[in-house]
Amino acid sequence: MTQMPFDIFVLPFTLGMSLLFAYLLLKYAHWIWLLPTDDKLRILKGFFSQKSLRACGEIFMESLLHRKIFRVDKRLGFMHMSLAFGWFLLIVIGAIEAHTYAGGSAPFYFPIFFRFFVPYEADFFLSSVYVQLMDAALLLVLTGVGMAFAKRFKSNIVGMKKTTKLRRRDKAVLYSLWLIFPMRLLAESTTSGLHNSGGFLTGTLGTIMSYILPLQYMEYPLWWGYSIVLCIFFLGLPTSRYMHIPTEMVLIFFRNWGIKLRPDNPILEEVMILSCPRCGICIDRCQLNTNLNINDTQAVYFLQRIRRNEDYTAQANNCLMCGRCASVCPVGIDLNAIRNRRRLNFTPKEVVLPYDNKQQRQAKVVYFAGCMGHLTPHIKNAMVKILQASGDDFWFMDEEGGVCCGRPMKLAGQVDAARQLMDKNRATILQSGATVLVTSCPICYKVFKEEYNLNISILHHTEYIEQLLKSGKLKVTRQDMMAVYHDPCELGRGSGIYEQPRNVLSAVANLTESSNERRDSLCCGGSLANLTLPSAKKHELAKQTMQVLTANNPDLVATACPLCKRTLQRAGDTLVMDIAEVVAKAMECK
Amino acid sequence: MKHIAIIGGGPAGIESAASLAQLGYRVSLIEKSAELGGHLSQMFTLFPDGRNAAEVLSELIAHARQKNINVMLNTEVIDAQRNLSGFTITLSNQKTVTADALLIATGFRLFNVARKEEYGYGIYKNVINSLQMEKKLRTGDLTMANGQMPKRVVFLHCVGSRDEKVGNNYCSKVCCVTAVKQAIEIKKMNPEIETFCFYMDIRMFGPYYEELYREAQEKWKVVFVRGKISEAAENIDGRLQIKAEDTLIGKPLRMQCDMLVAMAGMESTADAKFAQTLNVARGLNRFYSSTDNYLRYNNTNVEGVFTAGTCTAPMNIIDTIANARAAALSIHQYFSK
Amino acid sequence: MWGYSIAKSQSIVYDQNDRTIINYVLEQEPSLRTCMACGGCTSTCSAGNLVPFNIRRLNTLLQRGEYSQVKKEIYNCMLCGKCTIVCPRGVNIRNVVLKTREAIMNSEKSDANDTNAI
Amino acid sequence: MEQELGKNAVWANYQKDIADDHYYYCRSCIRQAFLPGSERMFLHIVGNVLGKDIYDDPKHTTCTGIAYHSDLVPQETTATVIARHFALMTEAGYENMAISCITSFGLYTEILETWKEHPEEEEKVRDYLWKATRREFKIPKNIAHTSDIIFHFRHQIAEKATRRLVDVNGNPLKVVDHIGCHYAKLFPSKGVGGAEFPYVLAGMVDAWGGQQVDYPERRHCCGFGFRNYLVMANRGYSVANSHKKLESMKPYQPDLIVANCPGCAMFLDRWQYTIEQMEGKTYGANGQGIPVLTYEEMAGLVLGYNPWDLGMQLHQIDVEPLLLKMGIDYNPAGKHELGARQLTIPTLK
Repeated sequence: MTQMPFDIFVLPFTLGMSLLFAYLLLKYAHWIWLLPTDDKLRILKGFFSQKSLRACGEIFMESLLHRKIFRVDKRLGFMHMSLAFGWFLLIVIGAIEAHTYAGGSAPFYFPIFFRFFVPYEADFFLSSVYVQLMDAALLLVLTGVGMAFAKRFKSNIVGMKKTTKLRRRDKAVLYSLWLIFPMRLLAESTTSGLHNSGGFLTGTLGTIMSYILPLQYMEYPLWWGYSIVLCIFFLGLPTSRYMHIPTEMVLIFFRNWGIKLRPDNPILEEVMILSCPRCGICIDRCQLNTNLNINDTQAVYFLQRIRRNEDYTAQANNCLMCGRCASVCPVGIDLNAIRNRRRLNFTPKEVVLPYDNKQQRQAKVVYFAGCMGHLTPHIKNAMVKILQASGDDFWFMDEEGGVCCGRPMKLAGQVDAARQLMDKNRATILQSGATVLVTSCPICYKVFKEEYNLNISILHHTEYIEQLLKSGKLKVTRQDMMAVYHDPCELGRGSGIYEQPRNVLSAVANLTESSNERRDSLCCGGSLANLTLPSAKKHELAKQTMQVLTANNPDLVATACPLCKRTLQRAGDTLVMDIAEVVAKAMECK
Repeated sequence: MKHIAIIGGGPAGIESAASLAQLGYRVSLIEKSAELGGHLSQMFTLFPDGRNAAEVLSELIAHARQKNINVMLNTEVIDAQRNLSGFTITLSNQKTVTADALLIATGFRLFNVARKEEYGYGIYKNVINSLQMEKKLRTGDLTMANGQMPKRVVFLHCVGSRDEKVGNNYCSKVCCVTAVKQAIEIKKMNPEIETFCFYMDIRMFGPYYEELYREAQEKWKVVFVRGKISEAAENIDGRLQIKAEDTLIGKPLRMQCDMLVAMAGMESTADAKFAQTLNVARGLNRFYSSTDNYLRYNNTNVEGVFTAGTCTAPMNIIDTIANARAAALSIHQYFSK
Repeated sequence: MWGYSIAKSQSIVYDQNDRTIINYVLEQEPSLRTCMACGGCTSTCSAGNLVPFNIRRLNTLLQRGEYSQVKKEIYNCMLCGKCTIVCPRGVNIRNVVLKTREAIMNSEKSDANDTNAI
Repeated sequence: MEQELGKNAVWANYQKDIADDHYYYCRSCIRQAFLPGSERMFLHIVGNVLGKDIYDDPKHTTCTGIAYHSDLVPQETTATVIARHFALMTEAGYENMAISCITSFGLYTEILETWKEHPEEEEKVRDYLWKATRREFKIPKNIAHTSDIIFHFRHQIAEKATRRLVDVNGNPLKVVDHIGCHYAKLFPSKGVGGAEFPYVLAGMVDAWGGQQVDYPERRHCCGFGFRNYLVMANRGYSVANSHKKLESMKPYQPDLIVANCPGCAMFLDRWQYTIEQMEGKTYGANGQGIPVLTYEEMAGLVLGYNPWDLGMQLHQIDVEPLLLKMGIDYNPAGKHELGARQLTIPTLK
């Protein structure tokens, strides 16, 4: 190549692209700069390690192929994949094609406008293959654009009941994105039509167009248009939702390097908020939407409000924190944690909570029923029976009531006061000299595990009972009843305990399945995390969840959370029991 | 054809007359005022569903428009004698009627709120009783004595009921729900008016009464304060200053209001001369008593004398109508023996 | 000089009480209006088991605009939510506590602003 | 107008029998100690102006009311002391009691009502009295508070009056009354007009040309309350009650307070000074305080007596602005003279 290919229409693209790159570089640098020192060290350590490689792999699988979205819905997955991966292919193959042609160096706009600068059937290594590959990639992208376009008007085409709502600025960027590829198609087809070149798509279209259209007058404006549309998209990107594309990659790296959401680190939260692509998958997962028709509080809207500096108090509070959205979020945003962080703390720091645990004893196993456990004496009594049968040296720590575990306080945003409660309980537990802490309440369980730093074994009672059964310390007789298991949010999605309860339940009853299990299980509605939902609405949720659970007419709905039990047993006629109760009953029949 | 004289043309008298006529009896319905209806004719709407009282009354009266019923208006029973053939009743128009049985349906007297002097009824113009409030609602005129709209209306439950000091130890049953109903009606007419109910206990005994109470709190923002008002006094602006204990807090409470509605209780009418002549038995609450509260509620100690409605105990309209029909059936059973 | 002073009234003077806090709470959590003071909340209360904390009474005080005791004791709540679960009228008592804390915080902020303005 | 009819209806329910003549006079501890002019004026009006027979017995003692209401003596002791008074009355040949103190009046009534319900108590007390003093008694035929007697003769007094309760322009003075808790709250039927809307003082005001003013705390306690004043720790509560009443009557701008009970007259008068000293709060026109008169002083004024002969110079709140307002021709210099004797003039340190 002797002369650098140039035409003035490449300027809008070049300008937009350069500004975007500059902006992103500054943004990335700023984020890293603001990270706490230990997180900076994590980056240093992780940068040249396998962690970065794993991050690249994840970016390929999630950002390009959108594996997680595929899991939610294949059509929706294909739409996202075709857009992202198709565009990626266009860039990569285009770059290889252009650099092969140019034999090395070429300006960075050259691959983008390659067909304009090389309109004829060029003859270089694999040139005819590149032409067909590029057309194939373009077709892939265009399919995605077509689906996205259709989704705007009829969202169930891609398997979604509801799609996100947009602002005017978002629409401008969205339309520019949609226009990029049709513009490219038209521009390349026009050039191909004029020069009798092009692949199966652009060539054919170009030939057809050449019969009916004055292509010589259209070619130049179309390439201009292509460049301008690209420019608008790049300039609009940082303030639009498409910022998620460059941010999500940062998030994936951060996550792989081990950077976690912490109270003193608002950067990761910002990265997470910007990473939300507003795919809207969370909307249909949310029972507030599907069961109660409340559709302004879902994660996507909540994050959007934060991003737009709108008042989000109501949205922060009106959430069950069941985690159903987070469990399918393709970007893996820690939605509950963000929601919790954004709840306001109305309890002054200087408030000193005046109470303390009344008793202190020594024991190997400490049992903590929790506040909710005291609302369900059957569970409490069953556990005492099981603990007695186990032969373990145990102490029922809150037998006479005690200090709350602190999680409800934390969920309500009152973090300093919550810390005080945790400290009180922590001291009591440590002083007891116990090696095992058993709790009946998954709400307590999660906070004991995540916030107490106890360094002893912390077990939910289903885990504990499973151990007793395995070790033969506990003998049970299988009951002749068909039981369906309800995964409590805090135990299942919240703490990843799916199998132990099922193992225990299978030993004492005939376990049957329900349509919503494990990761997909429904919230009972009793959630303490929702601060504002009226009790009548909670009851409505409970009834619908109960209907799903009892679809196959089981004899028993078994759960592993006092709050779920309490909520569900008022929402239907089927017997609702905690697994501990079933086990205690199975012990009696011996 | 047996002849039954019914004393009192309120809902109990009207409905028992209609039922007796249907059962084939000749009935004289004796009413001292110029119209049938008793207290019901002064009511606006009925709890718990807000049914128009006038509609209910006109249907009752239409039901009683039968050829065997002789309605005697402006006629008071002066005295009654029991003899071998039945009863001879002396009327205020110098006439006498004879009857084979006597049904007393004289209803209740509204407690005179002036007896609770501390509320200043009859002294302060904006202290009114519940029937006066009913009239205000009926005419749609909620204004105070000075023609202005009240900003705050306070209802005081249990005036003349559950009060040993006035000799009424019993609960008048309907006042709680009436206060709730009136408070709601006020809010419907003018949502700007604040309404408070001062109560000792909230006694929502009937179906949908509790729901009405909740609706009053939730939808109409009626505020309920547990504690009986001890006194009302007028201040220099002509507003009423009331004192009570907020017993749920355990502190005295002072408040100003523009109108105080005393939920007057029901008192017995069993002190009538004819009843004394006939020696009809009365209970400790001074209402007529039954020979058996469960099996013969409408029978009195005097053979051939029956009772119906609120002359036996405080009752709402629903129970009064049912009780009137029961009385008719009791009389029928008496003659069918 | 006297050895005594004019004793402060123990009465709730309803019309003198500022209703800003309670109006905010009722606006945010209207279910509070339906409280019938059964005391179920207080009897189940985890905090009331340990310290003097009568949430039913505090809610009644709040509704009369009597804030001093509320301001002192409202932070004793552990927000465990049992009260809300047992409430027969479905009052979201937990949110009442939160909204009360919020309203108190706001009122103290605006008091501070007023003082600064002076 | 309608409102007044309403009150009259209430008063009509509380008519009280008051004897027309031959009274046995029971003195009041507080009245004779702090308001001696009033006591003297009452005896003068009844005995000399109205020409009735009234006997002021030197053997008479306290009724023990102050000690009784401070939980210092039991009811039996009080009943026996009162029984002795009945015996004195019987011995003196009288049947009608004229009691000068609200608390005594309440106690006499209380004891008589107790005996009505529990005759065995009366028997016991008769026994005690006999053992202690060898005296016997008859139950009085009629018991009246001294204000009842003035009320009874209010129209005769009005006929003899040289002044009326009006200002120099003839406008009626605004008068708030204070009845005293022990007058009718214990037994509403024993008070003229009952407990809620007592008429005993209001009737005098009506008859003598003044305008009676109702106000929200009209029925409230003056604050004396025995234990509340007598125990230092409770005294703040005592003054708070007067404060509450004064605050409540303030907007009506009353020209004077007329009190039924000697204790009330004293506390409503003295506490105004205390409140001023404690909180700088003053009442009445120009902050001069609201004069507190006994009904005897009020009667004495309308009958034309010299305010200083009525003992009005002993008040905490200066009555001279009121005298000026009423256009009473009095001698300012005579304020500190009692006959030939010069009274000590109080000075502020």
